[in-house]
Amino acid sequence: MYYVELMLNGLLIGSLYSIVALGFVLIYKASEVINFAQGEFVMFAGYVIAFWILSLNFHIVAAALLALVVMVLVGLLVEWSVLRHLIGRPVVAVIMATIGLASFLQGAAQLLFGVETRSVPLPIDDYPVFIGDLLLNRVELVAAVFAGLGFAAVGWFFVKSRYGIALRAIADDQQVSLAMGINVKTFFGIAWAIAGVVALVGGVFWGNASGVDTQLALIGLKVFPVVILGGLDSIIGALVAGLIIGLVESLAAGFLDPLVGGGTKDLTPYVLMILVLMFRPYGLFGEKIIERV
Amino acid sequence: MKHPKLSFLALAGAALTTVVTAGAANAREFVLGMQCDRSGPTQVVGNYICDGAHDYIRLANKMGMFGEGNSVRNFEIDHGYNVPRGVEAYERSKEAGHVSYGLYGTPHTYALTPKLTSDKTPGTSPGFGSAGAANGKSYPYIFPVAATYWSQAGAAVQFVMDEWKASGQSGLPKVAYLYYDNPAGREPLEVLRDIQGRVGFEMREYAVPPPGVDMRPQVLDIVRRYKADWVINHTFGKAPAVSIKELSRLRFPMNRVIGFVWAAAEIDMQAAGWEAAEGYQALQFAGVGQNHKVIDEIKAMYAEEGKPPPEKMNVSVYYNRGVFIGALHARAIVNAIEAVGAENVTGDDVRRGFESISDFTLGGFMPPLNLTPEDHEGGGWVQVWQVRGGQWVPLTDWMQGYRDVIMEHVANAEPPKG
Amino acid sequence: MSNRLEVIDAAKSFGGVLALSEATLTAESRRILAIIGPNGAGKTTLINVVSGVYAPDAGRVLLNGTDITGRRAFEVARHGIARTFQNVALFAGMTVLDNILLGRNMLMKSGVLKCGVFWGAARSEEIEHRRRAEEVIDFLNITDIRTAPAGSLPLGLQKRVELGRALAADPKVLLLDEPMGGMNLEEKESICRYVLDVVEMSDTAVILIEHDMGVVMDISDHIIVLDQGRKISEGTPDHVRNDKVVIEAYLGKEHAA
Amino acid sequence: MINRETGTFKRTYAEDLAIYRTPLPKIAVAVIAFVVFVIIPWQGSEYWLGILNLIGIASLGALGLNILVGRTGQISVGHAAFMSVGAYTAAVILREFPGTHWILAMLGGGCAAALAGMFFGIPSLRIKGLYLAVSTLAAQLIIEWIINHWPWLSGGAQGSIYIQAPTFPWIEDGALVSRKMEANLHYYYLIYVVLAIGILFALNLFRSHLGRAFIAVRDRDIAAEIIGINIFRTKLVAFGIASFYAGVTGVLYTYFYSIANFESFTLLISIQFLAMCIIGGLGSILGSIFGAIFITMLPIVLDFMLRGVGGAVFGWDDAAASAIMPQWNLIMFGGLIMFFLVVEPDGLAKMWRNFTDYFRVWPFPYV
Repeated sequence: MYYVELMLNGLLIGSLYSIVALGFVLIYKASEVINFAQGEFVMFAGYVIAFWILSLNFHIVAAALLALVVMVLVGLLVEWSVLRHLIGRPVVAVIMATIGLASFLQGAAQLLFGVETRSVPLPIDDYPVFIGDLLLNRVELVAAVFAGLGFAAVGWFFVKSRYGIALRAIADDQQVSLAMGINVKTFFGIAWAIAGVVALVGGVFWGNASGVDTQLALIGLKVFPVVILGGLDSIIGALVAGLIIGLVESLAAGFLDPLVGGGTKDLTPYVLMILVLMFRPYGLFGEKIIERV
Repeated sequence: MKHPKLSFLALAGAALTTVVTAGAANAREFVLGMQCDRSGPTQVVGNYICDGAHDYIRLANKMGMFGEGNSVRNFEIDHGYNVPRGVEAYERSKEAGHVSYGLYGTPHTYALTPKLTSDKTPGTSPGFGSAGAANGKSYPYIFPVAATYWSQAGAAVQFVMDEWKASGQSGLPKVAYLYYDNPAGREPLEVLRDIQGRVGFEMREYAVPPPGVDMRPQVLDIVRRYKADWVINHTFGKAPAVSIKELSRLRFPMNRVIGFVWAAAEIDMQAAGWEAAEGYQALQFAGVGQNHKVIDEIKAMYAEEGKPPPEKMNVSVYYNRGVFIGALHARAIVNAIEAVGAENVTGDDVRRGFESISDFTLGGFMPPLNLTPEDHEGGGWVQVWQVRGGQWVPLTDWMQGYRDVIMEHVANAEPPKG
Repeated sequence: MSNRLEVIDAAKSFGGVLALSEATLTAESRRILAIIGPNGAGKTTLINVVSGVYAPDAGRVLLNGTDITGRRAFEVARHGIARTFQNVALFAGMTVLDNILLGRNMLMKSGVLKCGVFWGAARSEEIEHRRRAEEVIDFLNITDIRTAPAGSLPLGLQKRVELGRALAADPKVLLLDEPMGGMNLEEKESICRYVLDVVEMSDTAVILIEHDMGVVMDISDHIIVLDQGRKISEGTPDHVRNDKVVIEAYLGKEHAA
Repeated sequence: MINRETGTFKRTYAEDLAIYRTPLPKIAVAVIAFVVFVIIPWQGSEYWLGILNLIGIASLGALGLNILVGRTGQISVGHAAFMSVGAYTAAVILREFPGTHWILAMLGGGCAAALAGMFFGIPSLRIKGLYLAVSTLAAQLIIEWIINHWPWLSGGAQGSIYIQAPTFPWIEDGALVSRKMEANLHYYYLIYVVLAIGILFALNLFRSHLGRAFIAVRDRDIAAEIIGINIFRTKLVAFGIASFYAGVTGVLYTYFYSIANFESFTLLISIQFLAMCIIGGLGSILGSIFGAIFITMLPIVLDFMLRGVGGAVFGWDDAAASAIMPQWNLIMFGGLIMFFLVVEPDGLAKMWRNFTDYFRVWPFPYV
């Protein structure tokens, strides 16, 4: 029973990893940028919504809408001011730019909102739900629903909407898309804006779970094994891998920790990731890059 | 090593020369070097502690504590919890002529221990660094000055045992030790295991790997499988808030949780929610809250300057620790001045100044601190405070626990070679 | 010593699409073997199978009797098979000289330590191989551009440099994948001369893929015609020129009549 | 004339293989060596020597990483972990075999790190690009975890091992004695001699066949394989060399701090080294040094400037400056990195080259 509980809770946490990973994958899909500042995005979103709720006493819905606007603007601003200029540059340069961005956002968040830790209050009862003897968390159930909605919305966007199809075309071949009259830069902006919105979902729930301060950005470290395991350019990969990692982490803490006498929860996802990569170099769902001579 | 100094950068040279500003004749500005983390992973702690130290030093200067015309400059440099930068910060304040040094962070304390020793400058590491440094013979220039992790472990177990007895339950409690899986988190393990072996209670260890933003599996195990009676919580950073939140969600009674000194601040409760934390207990090595003479004096100083008291004062756990650190350095410097005269004070004199601090309480703000050449910890006193109605209230008097066991470990602490 | 490369019944398919089947050929020293065929006929696939880029699904590749089927590409190269690429694969940032030296890289044996110390063994090895590289540079008449970055050169020169890189390896078999693509007549003629010189002056067997029929007919000793992965004709230039099947493949049925 | 190559006057291949083929750089190197090894130690204060020591150690580490990232094109986010492998190996050697000479311990640390690096380079057989980059992140976490949980290796719960200060021969009263390194000056010579050897080694490597193979693998790996380069072996060699540099870097940190402590080699430090390579200039030796200087000096210079400006303009005292500076520091640090990448993607080394090229082609504006 304990292990079933462990696994269920692992899956719930995993869905929260997925939603952070989603923003990461979106940006990569559109512009092949590895965003090392994804964690900082989540942190910044947490600060913003906490600011509206705590400092200005807005209702949670109003606060979320306002935060949404802010995060879209932040996403657009980042793309416009920095990433746009790095199109076609070596991968490492882009990685480094996002590391710089991470530092910038850390400093800016502190300067704008203060160093204090705050919590995002949610109108959800803290008391867990019991299904039989199984214990589940209300907040996380709600979060999982939001994560699912997020994935569904993004999935719909990519498959059905005009903009999504254009984004996919860009991901396929930037040159051809340019020739087809698609304004690539606009769409990079859109991708960053969506990533900002997705970060908000992560910011609300992670900010509620562990409080908002600059340390919230560390959630970004959790994202790497998820996106690599799932495949950098796969939305469904982010979802599945997030759940897998949540599960594996939970089981590692339950089984392995007592055996080795140390915390293995953060390590096992990475080990699993490397093992999978040795057999599937582009992750579980990632698109294989075919090289020609 | 007396080379004529030629600065490579005009900028740096200019900045360095401003460091050594002479006041009136014979008046001396003592440099108190401090490093701080205000931009790295422990910034939520550093920003409060370091401000507290600044305010106390300012107060001491204003009160003329260091004698006619003399003053102390608190030369603080942020290192962002990055060791090379911490070493640079130390070198810079050494260049500025510091006589005493405030360390920040366990790895920095390790990296700078040999340097402090060879430079004969006393450095304080309250609540972090090596517990073995309580042994003044092995670590002559390192002053933990507050209860080390070993002393905290002893006191925490003592508190658990006392409460268990008071609750009238039979047998011995099942204890869960929830710890941050880094050297600082593991340091109390040897002492805890030793005490557990001697007392005979049941204990399980739960490691939380950094950064500890999620610890559901561990907490589930503690509450639902192991069914612990007591939790000893030795976590840092985000982990204390997360642990409190998780434990309270599973309805673990908060008055069966005791936190170490870095899982004990208002900001952690704020992040977890004060209601969730109701009943939570934690160890403190300095006074909490604002009902202290010294805090009133700092407020008065601000009022005199026509400013409101600093907001950071509200996170009193950390702010007050900063005041505590500042006060100890000031005290040691005053002792050194009394011993050899202001113009002669060196780092070594300040070390002796630290070692001659006795029965220092700052008006009940601190445990009765007695530092000696042998004991650089000052007794390892802590006080248990509890969250009640959205604030910290004291639960016990200043206390120690299993002092004999801990002193055995301290005596066996290996001196740093080198 | 004469060299001999044999491909026996090689086959390769990609995701169910047959790119090559039952390909058999023999290349020998002092002879130029040309492979022709329309686009998508499987010429480059054949070369890729020989040089180890793809492992064949079936069949064997023998070099002087040694089975090298399915070996990794760098091992095949070390056995003495060098090639050029349809789309030039020079290292654009490196100088012409360094590119040509890279052809001899696999012959250099100094380990990390020797390379790092350089003086002594690594240096004399470098000088020895440098001498051969300079010979190739002289042979190809590119002395004046030897310190230019390869990427800055016009396509014709790049193709020549790539030929130089392959020659620098002193190969037993030289695979040329459209060495004259995109060149004008004059450039084509000069490349032809170099290829003929190579065949004449060394033991190298040459396999040539080329679209320019005139060139192929003029310089090759033996021609193989591929279409849709199969060999449809083989023989001397005269034989192939008049083969109905070939004309059909190239121009369609009505012209064959 | 002394800095220009007009035509080819070399008579032997050996002459053409020289590192510096015109007189001016030779003179410049001699001058730099004189400044580094005579003038600076003679004139420098303890503080500046301390800073230079940190820069020197960082330069060596960045140089090693640049061989891997810049030259061979394999992104590594785990460089600092290999430093800790070197650091602990040396410390354990000195602890278990107390008579061992510190130079041997240093080489041992380098070799152990090289082995570890090659082990974690094995995934490069199949994994490429960004996927590999994240795999090296795994190396960082795995190595940290192992050190953290292996008390014999890490020296107990504290995860740190104090070491004896290295010694050097010294003449005192006419007799040869062995002295402990104490002052920054002593470490200065140690660090900069090692750095000089490291630079020379890298320069030699770059003009050998291995150096060419690195670039070939970076630029076109498939073509490189077809012309006979064993890509996997080349990558492993690059991982090994880079990690050897990292290991020695870790040992130098250990000697300089007198303690091996893995918390000095976190992911943050790995990222900082990556930043040094990218900001300095990928694949460039000079760039590695520029990057190390930039990353080490930036917080210090910002600190000086903000303190100065804040004091002059806003009347900040130490307390006020301390409270506000770190945030500006973060912002400016991140901002400058982004600015540099947008303005000069090839790094500081390229800026320097633009500057020197101006004189090389003088009196013409361009070649």
